Amino acid sequence: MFFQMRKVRKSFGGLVAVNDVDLDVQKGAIHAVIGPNGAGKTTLFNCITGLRRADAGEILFEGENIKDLPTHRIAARGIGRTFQNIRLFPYLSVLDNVKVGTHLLNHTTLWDTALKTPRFRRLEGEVEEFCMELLRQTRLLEKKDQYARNLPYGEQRKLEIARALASKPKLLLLDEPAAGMNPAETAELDDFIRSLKAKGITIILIEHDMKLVMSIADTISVIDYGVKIAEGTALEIQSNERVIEAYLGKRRN
Amino acid sequence: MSKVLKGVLFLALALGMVCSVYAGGKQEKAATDEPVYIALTAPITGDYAEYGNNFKRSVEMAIDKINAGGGVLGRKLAVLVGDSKGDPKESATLAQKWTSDPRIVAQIGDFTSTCCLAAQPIYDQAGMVQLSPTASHTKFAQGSKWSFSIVGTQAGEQPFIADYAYNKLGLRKIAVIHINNDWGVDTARYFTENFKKLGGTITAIENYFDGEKDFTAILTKLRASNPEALFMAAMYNDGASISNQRAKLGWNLPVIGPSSLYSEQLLKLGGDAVNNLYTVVSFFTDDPKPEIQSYVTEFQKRYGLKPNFHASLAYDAMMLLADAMKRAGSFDRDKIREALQATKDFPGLAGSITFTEKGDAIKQYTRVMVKNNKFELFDKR
Amino acid sequence: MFVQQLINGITQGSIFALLAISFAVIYGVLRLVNFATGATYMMGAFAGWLTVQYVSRNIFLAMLAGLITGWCIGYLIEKVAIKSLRGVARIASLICTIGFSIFMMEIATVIFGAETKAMPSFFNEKAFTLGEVSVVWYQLFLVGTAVTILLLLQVLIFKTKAGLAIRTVSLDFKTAGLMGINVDRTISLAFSLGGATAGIAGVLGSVYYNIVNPTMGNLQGLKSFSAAVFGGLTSIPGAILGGYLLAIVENFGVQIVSGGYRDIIGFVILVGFLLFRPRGLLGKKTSL
Amino acid sequence: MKKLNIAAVALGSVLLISFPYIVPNPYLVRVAIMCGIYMILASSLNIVIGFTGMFSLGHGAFYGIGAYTSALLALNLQWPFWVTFPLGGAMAALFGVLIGVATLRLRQIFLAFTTLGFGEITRIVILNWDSLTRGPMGLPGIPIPTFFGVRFSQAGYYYFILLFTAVVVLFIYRLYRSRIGRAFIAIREDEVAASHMGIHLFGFKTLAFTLACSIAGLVGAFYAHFARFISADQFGGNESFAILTMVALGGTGSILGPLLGAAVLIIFPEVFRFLAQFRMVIYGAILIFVIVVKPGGIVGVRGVFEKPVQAIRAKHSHQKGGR
Repeated sequence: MFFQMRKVRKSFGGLVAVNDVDLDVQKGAIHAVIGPNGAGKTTLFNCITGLRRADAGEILFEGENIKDLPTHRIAARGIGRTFQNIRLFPYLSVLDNVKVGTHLLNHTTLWDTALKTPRFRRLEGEVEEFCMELLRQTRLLEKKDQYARNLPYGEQRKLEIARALASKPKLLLLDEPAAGMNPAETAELDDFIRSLKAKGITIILIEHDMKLVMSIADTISVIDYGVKIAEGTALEIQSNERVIEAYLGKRRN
Repeated sequence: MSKVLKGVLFLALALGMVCSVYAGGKQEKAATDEPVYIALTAPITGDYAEYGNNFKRSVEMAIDKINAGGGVLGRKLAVLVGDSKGDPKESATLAQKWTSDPRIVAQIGDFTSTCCLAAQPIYDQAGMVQLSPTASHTKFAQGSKWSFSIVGTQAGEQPFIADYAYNKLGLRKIAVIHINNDWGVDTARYFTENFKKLGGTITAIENYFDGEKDFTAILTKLRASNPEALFMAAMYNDGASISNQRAKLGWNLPVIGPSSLYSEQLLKLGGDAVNNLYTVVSFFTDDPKPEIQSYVTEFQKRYGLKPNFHASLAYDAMMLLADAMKRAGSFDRDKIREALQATKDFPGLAGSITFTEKGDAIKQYTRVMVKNNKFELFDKR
Repeated sequence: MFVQQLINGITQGSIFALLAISFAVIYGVLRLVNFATGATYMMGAFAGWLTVQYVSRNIFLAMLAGLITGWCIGYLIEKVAIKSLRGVARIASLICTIGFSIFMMEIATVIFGAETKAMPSFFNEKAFTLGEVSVVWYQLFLVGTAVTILLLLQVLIFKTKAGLAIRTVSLDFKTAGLMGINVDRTISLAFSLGGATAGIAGVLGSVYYNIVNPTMGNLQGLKSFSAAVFGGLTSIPGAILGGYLLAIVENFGVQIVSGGYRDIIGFVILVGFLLFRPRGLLGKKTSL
Repeated sequence: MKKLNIAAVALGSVLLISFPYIVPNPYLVRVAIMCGIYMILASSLNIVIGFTGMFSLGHGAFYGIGAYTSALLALNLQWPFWVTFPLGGAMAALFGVLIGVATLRLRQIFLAFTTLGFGEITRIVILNWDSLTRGPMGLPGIPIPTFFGVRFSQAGYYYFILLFTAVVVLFIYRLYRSRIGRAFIAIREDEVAASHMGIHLFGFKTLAFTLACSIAGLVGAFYAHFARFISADQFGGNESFAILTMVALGGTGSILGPLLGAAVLIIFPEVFRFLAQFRMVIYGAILIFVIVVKPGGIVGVRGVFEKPVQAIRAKHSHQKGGR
């Protein structure tokens, strides 16, 4: 298995945000995680990337437990992510934001930098080219010199994905990529995510836009109150009673 | 506009500013009606402003007096004052400024030995007299043939004080408190050495840093060593504070200290607490000599306060310089140095001045004591 | 002798404690270190001195003058510099407080001259001795007054509406604003309070040491800042404890080691606490 | 535009190189040298404050450590300047690493306080360690560096510091546009996002801090041999605050800012010497005025300054929970 979570648990004080969740993601798949607000989806992501340390369980990536690794080491293994509330580097240009994303691919040393060695030029040139290409793909090329904070919301989301892609991740975690996008943009996003899949990137997706989820997800996991209540294909989920309950709130008092 | 362009513009602006400084001090026209300039480097602001301002007052007064008497060699004198803030870097920068100004023939200052030492290489290289009224650091005057100090080193003063303590006051056991700077360390060291040589005992030594206001802890500790007297290597302000706090601790004993304690400020700040304090002076405001009385009256009239030891030294420095110029018969920097070096028994307010080969002054001292909140001659009793 | 050092420490600590509170109140609401605190202390002392010199030789009047001066300076710093810099990174505000510190110190030199002034004593300076220990009346007065002020401040912070506002803002000022607390006024109040405490401390300190001069606040401010960190920077009881403990430890340090290392003690405590217990003695995460 | 730039750079270089000959005034050359020294100090501190978004209030201490290291080696062991100069930087870097490793894991404001304390401790240790540092007596008579047997003239010092400044500025410029510099800025902008890009926060913070310290140490070593007399009070808290002020006044996070700040704060007091005792009053007032009117500094990158206090605070509490 490419990516697995085994009985992962995370609680804050008395509140159990993630309760013994198991998750299996196939290589090259698009796996969506859905659930009502506050269900613990983002906490799940935070546990994967090491932003929060899971209290118990195992997180296996390519067969190795990454649960206790620090964030930057997890990123180095090939896991990229975007954030629900967009965390760009606001006072870096669009291009530089993406360049920061290539941090792990670029191995220039302090000496290379200080002396501007041929190696430095070559590597920086490659980075530049690669980032320009990414911006071209995400249609942000004309805005490459603007501060990231000056982009409209939708483009900021796209930029964040571009930045995550810049590290050439094997696994990409997208936290509500369609939030705040209009239908046309969402459709564009749909195509874009498919193209990523075509390149062989495995994707875990948190999303509230059900149309998008149903359209692209190979597998869907549903989380409620930190517990995984269902898993299956789009069709299976749509007909799952517990899911409907959770969303329509029948079960709630 | 690109960043680079901005950078160059800024550079041009900076250079322009620098040049304007240059232009500001450069209306050189060595006509004979132009005064001869003396530079004064002193801390006009900052921690030592009090001493620097006294320098300034005295030097200005001395220059007015010289000019009223027709100046030197037919030319009037004028002073250019530079504020060093007590910062060695500023002192050095000023040294560079003075030495590169052809109108200036000699420099008086700075106040602290540290500042003087920082500026020394520059005067040395440029060849200009660096006459410090107060620098007593043993390495200062001997560091360059251009450097002179008229305060006298602690190596000269402390044997006298040790003798005062041991033979005149009959003290055998003394505790030492000193400020932890170059001057304080030197003072305490020379006193301790000389006092021990005479057969006395130093019961304890403690130091404090500049800026410290609370001495109770140190005093309590010193008190436990049961001394007969306290030696206090401090400037008069700290001296008053130490005395006040000593009195608050109910610790009454004779106090002895170097000439820097001699100031009306000590009496004003210390009140009753500074009675029974013994020190030596080479300048004494109650000295009946007419030149001293006229200086004291004039100073008081002009600035509303009594001059202290430091002020008198600055006055002496200026008078000595004028005298050296007269003897040199020239305003040539080199000639002034030679004349200064040859100074013998110059009658200063703070005693007569004779320079050693190294450029230190040999001083004579008078014993004084504080009684009823007044300085009195010790030997008159 | 140790008892004597303890008494010395407690007296000195009273001044540290007042200044440490001044740091803590301001740091509490704005997470800003007010580097003008030492200069405010000095200005308070000068106000006291002027009162004694030209109005009346009354220590309470002098303290009132110190309080008002400190209050106004705190208010002014907040109005001129801090308010317009809110929402901007703290380094700007920090530099501004440094600017104020330089400005006040130098303006005092220009106005009053650099000469150290004598502050008269108000009480009989004769020490009375109990066994090995000597105390003067003023020490008792100083400690008593400091403790009274500290208690009053505690009451103000914990029992009044304004105090509640300060505590709420110190927790989170966005939320405090949403809850209808006038954040601007509260921050302004904190600055004024901090200034006033420093101003009074200036008068009390200058009477104890009998001197007033433009540079008297520099070292005092820096050390009190260590005391405040010692106590946790955001906690008023912590600041008080920090002030007293620092002074006592310093005095014992002189007794045991040497006067030359005295100042190092405060800073070693500062660094040590930051490394091993950054919350200080009593500091909680974000409350006063 | 490009041509204009090259022309401008050429013009600037010519101006700077010929400076000691256009204005053959030792005083002005000295002011220029002091400008150079503080430009480097401010630029190095800017790596910490402006690029990486950390606070340091003890930069003067590292400057002093470099100065004392170089001076003591030259005085006691008669080592040549060209050996002691890098060693001054190395010693400062060593202390930088130690302080950095100890503090950088804590909230950033603690770095500020720790460095403040460290600065004072350094000063007091220098003052008390008589046997090594000659304590308060300072170190006079530090030898003049030689260049192929020829002793530095004032112009020699000038060209050395000019070259040094140019190298440092060029280095920082390249750093700014490299992976490492981008990592620094990313940390300043958003630590959480930065760590998700694979940036080792602690490592890069330590690197930034150490770099800054080592550069300060190098300047210190130069200063010792230039001033030829050093004492502890030249490297105390006031010095740290002065450097900090230069960075903040000129503009944090920009390359030009610290250069400008240093030049203004060194030249200003010289130009306004005629104000006598009002000089420092006005200095204080102008400092307040500039910061209030232009909080980002004269040419600062606004980003460093526009982060609302609230956001910074939220970030801290967040991090704390995250650890």
